[in-house]
Amino acid sequence: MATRSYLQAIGDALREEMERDGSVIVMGEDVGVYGGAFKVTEGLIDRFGPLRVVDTPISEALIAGAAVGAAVAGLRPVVEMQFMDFISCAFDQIVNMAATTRYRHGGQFRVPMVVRGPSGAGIHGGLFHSQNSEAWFARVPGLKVIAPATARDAKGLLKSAIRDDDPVVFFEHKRFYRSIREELPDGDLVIPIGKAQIVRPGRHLTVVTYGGTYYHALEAAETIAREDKAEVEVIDLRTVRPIDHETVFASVRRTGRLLVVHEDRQTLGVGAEVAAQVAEHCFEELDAPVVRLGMAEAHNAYAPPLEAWLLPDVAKVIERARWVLGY
Amino acid sequence: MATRSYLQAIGDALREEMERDGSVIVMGEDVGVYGGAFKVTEGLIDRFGPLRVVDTPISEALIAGAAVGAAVAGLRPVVEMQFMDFISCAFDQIVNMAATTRYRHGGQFRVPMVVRGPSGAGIHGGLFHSQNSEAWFARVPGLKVIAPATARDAKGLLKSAIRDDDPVVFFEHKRFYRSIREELPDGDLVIPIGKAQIVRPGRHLTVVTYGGTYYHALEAAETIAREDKAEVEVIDLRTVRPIDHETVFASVRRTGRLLVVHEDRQTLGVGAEVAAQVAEHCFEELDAPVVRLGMAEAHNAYAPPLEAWLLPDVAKVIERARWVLGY
Amino acid sequence: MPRFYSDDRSIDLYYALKLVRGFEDKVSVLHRQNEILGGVYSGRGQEAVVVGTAYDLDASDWVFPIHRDLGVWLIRGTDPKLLMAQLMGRRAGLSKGKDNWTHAGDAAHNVFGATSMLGGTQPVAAGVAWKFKLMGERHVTVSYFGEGASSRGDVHEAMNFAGVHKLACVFVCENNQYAYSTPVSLQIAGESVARRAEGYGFTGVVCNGNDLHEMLRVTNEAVERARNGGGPTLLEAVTYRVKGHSEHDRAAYRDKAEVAAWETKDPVRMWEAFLDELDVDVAALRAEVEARVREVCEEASEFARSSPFADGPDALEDVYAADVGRPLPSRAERSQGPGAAGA
Amino acid sequence: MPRFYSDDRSIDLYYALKLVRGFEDKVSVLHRQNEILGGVYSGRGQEAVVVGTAYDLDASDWVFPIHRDLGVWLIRGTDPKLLMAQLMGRRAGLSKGKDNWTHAGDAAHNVFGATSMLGGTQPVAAGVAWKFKLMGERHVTVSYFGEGASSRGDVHEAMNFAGVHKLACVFVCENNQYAYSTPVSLQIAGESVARRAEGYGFTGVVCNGNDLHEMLRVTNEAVERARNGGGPTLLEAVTYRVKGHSEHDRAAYRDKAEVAAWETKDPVRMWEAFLDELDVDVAALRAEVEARVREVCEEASEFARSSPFADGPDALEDVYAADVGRPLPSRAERSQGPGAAGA
Ligand SMILES: Cc1ncc(C[n+]2csc(CCOP(=O)(O)OP(=O)(O)O)c2C)c(N)n1
Ligand SMILES: Cc1ncc(C[n+]2csc(CCOP(=O)(O)OP(=O)(O)O)c2C)c(N)n1
Ligand SMILES: [Mg+2]
Ligand SMILES: [Mg+2]
Repeated sequence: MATRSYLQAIGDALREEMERDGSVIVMGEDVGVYGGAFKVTEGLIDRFGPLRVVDTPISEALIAGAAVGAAVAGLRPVVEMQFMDFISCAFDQIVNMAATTRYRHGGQFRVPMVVRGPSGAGIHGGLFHSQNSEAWFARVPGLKVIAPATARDAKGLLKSAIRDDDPVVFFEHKRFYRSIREELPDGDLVIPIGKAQIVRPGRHLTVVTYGGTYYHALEAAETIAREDKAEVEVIDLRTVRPIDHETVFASVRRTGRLLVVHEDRQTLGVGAEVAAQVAEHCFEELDAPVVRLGMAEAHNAYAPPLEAWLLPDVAKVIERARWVLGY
Repeated sequence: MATRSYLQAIGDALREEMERDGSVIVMGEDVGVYGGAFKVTEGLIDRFGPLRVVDTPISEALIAGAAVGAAVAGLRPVVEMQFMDFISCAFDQIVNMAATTRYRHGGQFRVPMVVRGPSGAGIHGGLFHSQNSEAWFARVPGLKVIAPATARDAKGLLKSAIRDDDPVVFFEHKRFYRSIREELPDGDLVIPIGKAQIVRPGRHLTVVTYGGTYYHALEAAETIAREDKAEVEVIDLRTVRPIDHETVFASVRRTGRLLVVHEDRQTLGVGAEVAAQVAEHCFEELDAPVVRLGMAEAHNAYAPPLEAWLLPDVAKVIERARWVLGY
Repeated sequence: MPRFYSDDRSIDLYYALKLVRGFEDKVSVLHRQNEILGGVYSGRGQEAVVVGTAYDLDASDWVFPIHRDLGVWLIRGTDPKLLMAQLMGRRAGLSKGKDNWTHAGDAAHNVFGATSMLGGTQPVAAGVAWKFKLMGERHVTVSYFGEGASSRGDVHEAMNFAGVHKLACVFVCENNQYAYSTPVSLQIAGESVARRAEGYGFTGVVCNGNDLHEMLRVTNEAVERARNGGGPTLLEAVTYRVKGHSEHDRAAYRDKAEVAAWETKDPVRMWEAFLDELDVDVAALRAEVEARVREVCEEASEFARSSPFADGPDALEDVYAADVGRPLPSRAERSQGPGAAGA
Repeated sequence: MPRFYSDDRSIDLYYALKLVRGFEDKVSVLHRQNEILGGVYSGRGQEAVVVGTAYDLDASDWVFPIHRDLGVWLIRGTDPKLLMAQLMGRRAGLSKGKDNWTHAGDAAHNVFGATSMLGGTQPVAAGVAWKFKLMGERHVTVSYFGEGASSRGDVHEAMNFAGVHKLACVFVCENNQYAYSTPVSLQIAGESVARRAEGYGFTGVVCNGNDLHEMLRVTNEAVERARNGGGPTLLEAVTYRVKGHSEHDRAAYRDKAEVAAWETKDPVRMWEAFLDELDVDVAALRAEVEARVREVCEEASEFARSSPFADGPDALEDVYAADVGRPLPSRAERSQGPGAAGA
């Protein structure tokens, strides 16, 4: 056991996988000598050299496209977007090139690649250093999309992503990099893609969340347990494509109530799919309307009062949860 | 009155708006001398010259970005993606540049631009000439997104889009270009953005649709009226951002049942938002689960049996509708 | 590359040219007969580019052809039957019917298929070349794009990266004077696309894309340089798109005189003239080769035509390596049983 | 451009250099004191580039500065108070608190703000220049990007388009040797970014970005050419990023000798040496100018500091021109009343 931050856990996953498998390489802007803008890849270039840890020009389309090439040629590239916001510049290469290569080649090629990087708001990053972009990719067949909230999940899921034979987009939350520290077991830690986790059991309300609002949801559940004597079950999706609907359904069938919370905007966010599926599949069991909480319908404004107003927080989760509980 | 095809209606809207307002320009690949890959812009260059009808290099990011520039400088550019699939190459310019310009400038600039082009499946176009990409944009604040299914709406909504001071993404359905013909009134035809339309009234089930599945829904309603003696209300969203939820709610509150149908894939398609909203806002009034029908979770496969299997069709709409009616 | 027809290189190359032309012409015919439903983009007149750039490559080199480069598959050794099955969208095709054109490659021959998004494979080629560099392999990538696609950002990003790292990339720009209806004068302003190579720190060569000798020579120089660590080369093959952009396009935007002038530069006839100088009986050879090509094409179309389409539910195959990510069946679907619907 | 300080051009330019430096240094201090929360990217050492390229422009020309070009706002005439309010995220700032850095422009002075996505404004500048062309206006655009951003596809697409149509665009590449930690040797392989201009059919000029005389001269030549229909120019201003990428970056990846060598080329000191040759009492002028600049900066910080932030719900303002697209309040929200939540 060792205490590792969310950031260190990600760095550990990269280093361990690179040691385990010589075909794993890392590419991105400033990932080499500098160790990445957030220092996730620090030290890798010293250990694995500049052919496996590649400092690229500022060329996101090239980075993603080269990852496809390296992958079909037999490597397992893990490429970094310096901020996940810039994934918009690699959009075509990810949704059209990476996601379709296997399909359109009738299975002849596999595309084991990972696109990872810091996403999420709450650090006064403004419009272009705060985005939650997972829903754009969560609707694309051929991709897998992960958004871990704990150091353990970050490590275990990144390892699975690297070993996976399909392209994976991996959204780290930059607010957690240094603020989250956990005891992690020694040895290989692998967590399967596509499985949600019940992180707090409860009987009265299901709260489904992932990524940036994970701790808000847990804290809200804690407060509600104390103050309302109601037991909130909190489910962390962890993977947002494919979504583990069965785990959500089983929970809602027990609790009869659902609140979906994410940091991303509500409209066509991942919660829309969760809510729509539950509305269809748990119709008879629902005792209250399915409610969502996400960021308000604007861009990620900078000024602290604006940002705070836009984003979900513990108080907002509690308010919505109480409404559903009281319905 | 004159009989115009869906394609001609769009061409008419462009020509009439260009005549009305000297600041309207058209840009895109092969839109000038050739008149566009589908001939939507045919004749415009003869009338308005190459400074207002601009043949561009194959540079989608440039096309979208230049539209932003032309717009903030005072023009009203209407740019064509030769196929809407290629909008992925302009993704960053649309979702980050166009959509945020007003917001991040504190309202100092307006961005009156339209990105339009042929989208949709059913013509054996395969993976990259069949995509329905509206949901990617329908989740972006700052954008308006339109997907008309009739010649009348195509004309009237394109005119509104051109006169609108915000960036609009306008998805035409290529299957309708020459197959749909309607009598259109003479004179200016302007249809407001953001209003859904009840295109067939009914009491027993609400079917919400737009774009490529519009006629499937109507035909299914017809069949059900005949064979099942049930009255299906069909609502055409027409605009998918903002979605006119109030019209949908009012209908579902009457019918107690909802089926959402679109040609786009189901997962995180526009229907997910419609279903989630109805599940929240019409909870007490719903007599059956909210059900969706969209394309299956794969890419737009080419071979006719594959394409037919993937896409919604009249029979599938009828099947789903009967299930909801019989619940 | 395997010899196709003859141990005599000049004759074998002639066969290669004629095979590409014959196969593409057959495809045009089948398209007119509605046996091929998607778009067909004939490379007629550009055969010397695809033959010249692909013929002398090693089997372990990788190629990245695009929509007008059907010939590249043939030269690499893809079975014409499989290629035709692909074009007809059959299950036996390279994409199992998922797409019907060049969006499927042929892994057995290191052919990577493009998306439709022009220019998109240049970064992929750079990525494959990175693997060669990392592994110390002396292979090269040959990736194609039109002068129209040269305007895409992806092409720039890939060339710059390849230049910085001296990757073993040969970039082949097929400058056939038009991108759909857009003439080269509205596409680029610098005199040539090749000139851009200097800006990326490597060599750009403008060459006669209708002259197979020249195409073979410049390609072999570029490949040699790339194999030996000398970095990328940008070959701009100046040629002409003899037909319209696709079978639907009559290309009325072109000047008749221009078309006529280029007709005199036909690459196949130029090679025949060369064979004639070598005292080959060209008329006899032509007849023989055309017969053989016809046979190959007939065989291919027969095979494809009689091949079945995939079944509807096969549409969900190969979305993922393993079978995760399948959509949940909806309640409506489940209660209708398995036959219900694809969606 | 308005004179800032003196009718004597040499002295006014000195003031301009000092104003830019003084303001940026003040911003760094405020950032260290946590009064500016976002990233701060000092242009120290690059003042001659922004002053030289912006000083002589007409009011109706448009400029497209990026993260290291705070000086461009000042030279265009943006009120330092508004600029500081912007940096502190206040409602009085150019974006009304929506962002705190260069993502807002200043419409009154034809300054267009960039997104963070490097290179993204080059197409926008081309679009503005298209409007000039269409309207027959003799204005120009001056758009900036780093040598790092030169690798982005958008830059390529924009330059090519501007070249084809001879648009009145002056592209300014600020080659300060680093893109974050990445040295120019890992960014580009051709000797210079300017060299790429030839591939787009226009002139590329490598110039000394620390020499204000030279920057003014090459800019004026480029602007003249653009105004007269001669098309774009790419100016590559060779300079040095004296500080780290942002205030957080100690730039340990750099060689000390390299930093020291560039320190001798400080653009402000070079201009002082020139004034000295003109027999100006530089010491006295410096004291006077620094006092004035300090005053401007203090005034600006005072104004900004005492300006209020926007209120939470203002976050929904300016998403659209009209107020459509507001999200539906959820049922939970409505029944909690208006104070409930932003989301
Ligand atoms: C990114 C993108 N934009 C537009 C198109 C539509 N399109 C297909 S082929 C073509 C012309 C291509 O011209 P060029 O690159 O010169 O190749 P050629 O067809 O002449 O061989 C166009 C515009 C596309 N496929 N991809
Ligand atoms: C598309 C994109 N990729 C990455 C970044 C992150 N980033 C911000 S500044 C920077 C370095 C820019 O270098 P350069 O263009 O040379 O400008 P400089 O900072 O040196 O002035 C990087 C990589 C970004 N803002 N946009
Ligand atoms: Mg061409
Ligand atoms: Mg730089």
